[in-house]
Amino acid sequence: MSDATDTSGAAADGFEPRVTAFVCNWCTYTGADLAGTSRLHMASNVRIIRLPCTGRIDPLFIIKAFERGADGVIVSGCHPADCHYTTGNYHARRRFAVFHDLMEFIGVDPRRMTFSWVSASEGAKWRDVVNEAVTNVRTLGPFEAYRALAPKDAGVAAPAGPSAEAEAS
Amino acid sequence: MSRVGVFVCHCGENIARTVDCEAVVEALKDHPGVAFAEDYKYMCSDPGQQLVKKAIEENDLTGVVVAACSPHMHEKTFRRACDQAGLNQYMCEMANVREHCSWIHEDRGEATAKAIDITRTIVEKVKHNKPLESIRIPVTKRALVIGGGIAGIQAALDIADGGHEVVLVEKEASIGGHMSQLSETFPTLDCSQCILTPRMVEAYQHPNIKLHTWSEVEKVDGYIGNFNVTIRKKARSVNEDLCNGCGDCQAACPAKRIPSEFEAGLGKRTAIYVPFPQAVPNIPVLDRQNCTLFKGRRKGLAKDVCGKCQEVCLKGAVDYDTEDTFIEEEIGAIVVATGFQLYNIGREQPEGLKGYGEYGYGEVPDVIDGLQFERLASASGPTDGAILRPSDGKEPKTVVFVHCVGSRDPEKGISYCSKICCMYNAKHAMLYKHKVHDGRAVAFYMDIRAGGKGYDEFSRRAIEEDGAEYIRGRVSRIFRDGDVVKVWGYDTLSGEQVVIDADMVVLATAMRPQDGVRELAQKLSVSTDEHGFINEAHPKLRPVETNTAGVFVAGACQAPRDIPEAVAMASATGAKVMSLFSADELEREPAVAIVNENTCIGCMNCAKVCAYGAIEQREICTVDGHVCGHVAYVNPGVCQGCGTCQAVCLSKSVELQTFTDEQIFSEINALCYWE
Amino acid sequence: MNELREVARTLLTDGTVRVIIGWEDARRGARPVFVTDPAGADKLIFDTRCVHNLVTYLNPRRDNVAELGKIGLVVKGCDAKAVAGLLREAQLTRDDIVLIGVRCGGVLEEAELPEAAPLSPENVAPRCYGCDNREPELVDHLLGESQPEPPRPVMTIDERVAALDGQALEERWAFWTEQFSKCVRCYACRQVCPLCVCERCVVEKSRPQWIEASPHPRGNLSWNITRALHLAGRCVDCGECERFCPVGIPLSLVNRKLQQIVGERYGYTVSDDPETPAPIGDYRLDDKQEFIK
Amino acid sequence: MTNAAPTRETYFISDDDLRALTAELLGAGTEVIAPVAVDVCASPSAIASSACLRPGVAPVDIEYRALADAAELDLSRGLPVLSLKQYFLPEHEALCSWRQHGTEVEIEAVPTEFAPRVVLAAKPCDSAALAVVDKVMNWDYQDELWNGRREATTIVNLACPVVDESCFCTAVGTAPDDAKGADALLTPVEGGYLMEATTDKGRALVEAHGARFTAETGASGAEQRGRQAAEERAAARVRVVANLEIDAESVRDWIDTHFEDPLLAALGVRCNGCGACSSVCPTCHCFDIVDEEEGIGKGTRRRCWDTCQAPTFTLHASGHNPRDSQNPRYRQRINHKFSIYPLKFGEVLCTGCGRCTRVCHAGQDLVEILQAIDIAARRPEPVVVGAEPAGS
Repeated sequence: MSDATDTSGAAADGFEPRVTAFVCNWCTYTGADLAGTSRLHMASNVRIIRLPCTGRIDPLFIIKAFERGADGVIVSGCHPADCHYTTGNYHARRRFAVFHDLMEFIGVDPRRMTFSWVSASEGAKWRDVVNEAVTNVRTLGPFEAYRALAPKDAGVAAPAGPSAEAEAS
Repeated sequence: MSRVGVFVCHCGENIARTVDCEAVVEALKDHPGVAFAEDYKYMCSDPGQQLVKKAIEENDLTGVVVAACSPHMHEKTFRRACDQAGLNQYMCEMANVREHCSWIHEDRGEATAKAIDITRTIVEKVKHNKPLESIRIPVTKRALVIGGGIAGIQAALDIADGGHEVVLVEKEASIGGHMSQLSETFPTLDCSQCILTPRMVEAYQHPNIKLHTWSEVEKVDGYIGNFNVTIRKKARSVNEDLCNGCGDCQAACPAKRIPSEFEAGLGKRTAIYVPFPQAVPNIPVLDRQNCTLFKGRRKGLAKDVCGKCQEVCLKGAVDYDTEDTFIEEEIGAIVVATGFQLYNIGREQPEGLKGYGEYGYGEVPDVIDGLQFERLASASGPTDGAILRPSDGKEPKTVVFVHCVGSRDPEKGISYCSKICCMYNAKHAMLYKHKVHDGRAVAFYMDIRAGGKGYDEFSRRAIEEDGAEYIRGRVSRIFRDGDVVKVWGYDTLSGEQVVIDADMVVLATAMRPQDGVRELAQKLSVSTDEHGFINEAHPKLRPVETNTAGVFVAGACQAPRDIPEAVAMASATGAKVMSLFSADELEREPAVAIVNENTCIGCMNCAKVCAYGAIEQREICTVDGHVCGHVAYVNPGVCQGCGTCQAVCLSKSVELQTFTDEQIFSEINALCYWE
Repeated sequence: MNELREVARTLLTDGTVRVIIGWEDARRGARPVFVTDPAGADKLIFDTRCVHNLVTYLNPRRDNVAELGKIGLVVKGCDAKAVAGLLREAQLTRDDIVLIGVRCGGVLEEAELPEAAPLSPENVAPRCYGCDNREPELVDHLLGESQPEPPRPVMTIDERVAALDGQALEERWAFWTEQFSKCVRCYACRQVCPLCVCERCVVEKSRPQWIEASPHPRGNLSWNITRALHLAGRCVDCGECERFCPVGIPLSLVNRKLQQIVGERYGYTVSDDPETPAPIGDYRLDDKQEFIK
Repeated sequence: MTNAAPTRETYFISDDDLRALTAELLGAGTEVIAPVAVDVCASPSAIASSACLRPGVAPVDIEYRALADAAELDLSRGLPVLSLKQYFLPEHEALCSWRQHGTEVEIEAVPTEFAPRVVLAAKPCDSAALAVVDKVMNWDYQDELWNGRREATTIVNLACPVVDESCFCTAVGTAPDDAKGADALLTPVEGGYLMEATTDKGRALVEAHGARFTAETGASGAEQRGRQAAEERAAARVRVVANLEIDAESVRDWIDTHFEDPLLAALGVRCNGCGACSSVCPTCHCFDIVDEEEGIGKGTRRRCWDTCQAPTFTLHASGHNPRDSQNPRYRQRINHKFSIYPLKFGEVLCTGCGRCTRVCHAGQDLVEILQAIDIAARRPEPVVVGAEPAGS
């Protein structure tokens, strides 16, 4: 009953950015829910990982996302003074300020990392954050520089790039 | 090996319109660890839930992923279904393919691909979920109410009536709070004392209420259901058990010129005093600051220079040598109802506030604030209810009421609306007109905020029936000019300058939290906003809870409140406390952090970021009981599950049970784009 | 030097401490020495070769040092900051140790020399330039004469960081990935760091394995970023990680960058006052957030 | 792979011919590994090093590298920072990869055959180390990856031109002009090198490039060159012997019987446990095996260098750690190298390259430690009352 030919996924020739988003449960995740209930259409390149609070988000998550081939990441949570857990976002803000600056020093384009405050009532802002992040990463192109760091073991097939990605085999 | 069941919901057409649900099922069928995958029209419907339950039983599933709507919508539904089918409810998670996918994308291919990714991500998470059990915490069924104003009294009465013990702490000598100072209350104009006093007495006499006046909360340890509270009973110099409230000591006291706090400075009191005749308890306190005997002792005089009150007390209740004592109470829940104070707009201000020097308050005697007017209008007040101005005791013929003094004026440090002033100004204008028929009541207002049952009608009555003159505009300056108080204002409707020669000016000054609330909040681990009001846990859905479990908030310490709101909040906290006390044990979600004592080095960085004070240092011992170090310990009764501790732990020695590193790692891994 | 030996001898003789950890002169230059016998106090030296940050021996996990008994530790100003770091994180109580401070006017960058050399812009350890703790306050004894400011090196670390900052992102990426790809994951940097005190380092956690353990460029980048982040606001700039790195990764550039970040954003400079809270784990309502949308 | 002295054949090869030979090998697609002087000040790394800012000789790092060009070959330098070990036991290498389909797991092995390659100007202590490690790699388990690389590689040593105060190869049974573990030895002489082929692989190399070599028969020039080479090699030996002279056998036995001796038990107090000594050691061969996931249900099993100096090396799953402080860990290093390995395999697990001493910034000095043990081993055992009087 469904149109199976329709599931070819992203455009075969063009680059489709892959963006992993780490969001807090109470503000941004709920804001993204609101974007859904408001039927706000947005780029489909973002995959959300839900966490209780931005305070829970470790820079290692972002590094791992890049290692796994993400072209960009989003970290989003409650606005200052709005944190469900009072101060988690303040701690996250310091942690990610330092991380952001360090990554820039290492040579990672900061436009690959979007940090935002999106409240539960800001469905439209979430859409804008998503679209902007995807546009930024699209401009920058695939994060080949990071993928080039992958181990090249003799005899073990090097992992294929994202172009070989296939959904639902 | 995991055996995960994947249940893809069409949500009618809501998901199926853009997501090829069958393709999602197909893609997930061969996913490592998936033992069952099926789609259905409405998974949340009864037959849908039956499908889940049946699949759990028939396929021996170890985990369930429902690819449907947001977890905020139906997580509980499906967790309950799993529980009923014998699968631990925490082995069930939602993959949000509706709000986060089908509703926000148009392209069927893109949406389907994304739905597959989302579902895989959650499958990977569930593979690392662990069966969890609710946390059970014993509950001491005894409440502490801090503040004996109308909110505190109401909360205490509600809880006490429910059959639980209440410890009510009031820092003043009597309960009653600001409401006891009011003359009449809007919008009904009934006498404040008349409706309050019975409540005060009821609270005092209630077998379940233990009242500590002239007392403050010194220290709070513990957590929900298990607080240990130390109360400082300030030295009263009067034995509460012996005193019979005869009042002889007051009559004998030679220091009679002390401005009365209760009369807002318009009346006088003695050094040993009961704040007002209806005080509860009717037991005086000795104000050592102003007492002749103590003044003498402070000067180091060898012999006491007074002692009259002790001499006249037939019960021998006066004791000059009492000291502050401390009482410890085991408490299960705490209600904070510390109320408000008025913005004292004089020239000297705490940090962040600027005052209104241009209004002459504190310098021109006939410029008074709202509470002072209440005392003038009160039948039991210093003028026995006659409106007489403070400077010369004459009846003022023109009274100017100024709205929003301090409120809604971020320049002066307070941005919020104090909410009650529009109403009490209307009331004051009315009361004045009722008593001085030929008088002129002029009110300067920004706009009239009269939301509330009968409120707008009330303020209209002040204008339409009682002839109060309302001028829309601000007052720029108030100063004394001979016998009159000059008021310079501006009428924004006519665009003209207005100068009024008033006999008296009443300023509706802003409501501010009580001094010391920040310190109290710190003791309770609750947060305050920039103004010092106590933060509620959620502005809409949890308005009387705080971010510390077991601590509730009622009345004007949370935000400006009028009496019915304060009482409603108080009763709400009563209900919250009652529900907490309804079982012997408190059941909590196991979304708490746990420390790995093998790798924790006790640096306590986690404790520094915990907003709830849930983490403490604990000694660890070798097998033979020798202390060999210390580690962090997370109190599951206090932990709220934010996971901030985990992110700061350098060695990853603390782990939030419902969002473990393995779960998140697997989710990131599931989004591996190499394939 | 006599003063140092005298103090050490007294502390050992009167039983205040059981061991003095200081520096001695050996075949290949100055190195750490553990003196337990008052007579051995004469081995102690202090000169521009005494680079080794001995605070690393205070790590509570160093059982073989702990079992020697109460420690008297000779510390330079930068080392004293590391002691403060341990105190701040409850890894030590002040009464556990006696700190013998030595006034230091800088040390050599390449210190493994048979004899001490006077400092010059060519040989001074660049991190010494601008030292703000030549008179450490945390110590119990402060020995030696007041020292002049260390000479300005040919190129300061800040200038090197600035030079990198001035490069394009791609150039920096090329620079750092080249540097990090040299890493053999011996973890010498971690082992000598006085503040890397974890019982189990995050890199050794395998469930899940956030940081790939084998030394390929991807795992190396992850490890080096994490090491740096874990020291953000904690690093005392003693330079030991870089000195011990067998493959010469310029870790002090990363460390200094992080100091600049916490300095510029939060006005934080690491000091030997254990009461000052570390910047990570603390916050202000008005912290800069220009990078957040 | 052993020294076959009687069959040594000696050839002369000029400087130019050695470079031409290198070029021929490279031209034929053979990998050539040799010491290369890397200009550490070359952009973009210059910023990292103070040394690059100082006037004077530009600092270099010596590394064994696969040559891109014959001109890179540098035969004038001392010991490379890392030993030759990395070309036989890489810092990390894949052992297999796996992939999960549903409930099935598919394993993909790695090849154990390697293309022929040549190491030129290997340090004698580095090639000797390979011969020592060969023993454990072919003990109860034949390590195919190690053996495959060993077989595919022809190693040509260069007699040491540079000896410093940390070298002590002669104390552990090798020498600065040894060809142990190698297939040929070069000794620098006027205008070029004397090349002695010591194995079939070495001879095959000479044969394959016969035009570049002249056989050293009785000609007068050859005699002089032979004398020059012998003198140079003898002088190097003398300098190494001056650093350390011990009796390896008595050291071995003393360690074996004095496990709890305070000298051994307190060796690690200064040690920071950084393990850099293991990384640079040509004979340290311990590795860890890790499974690194690349995504869901697939990944690679790798082995990577490990060190007995790390606390986790002996950490049991139970949480118990038999070597729970740096003292026993450092003792293990000494014990394994100078007693356990020689008792089991008849050879000291050390070739005296001195890298561990040079790399240690905490001042752990193996020369000093071995000297102390040697002295202890020579010292007569204390007389125990009631026991047989010693040496009567």
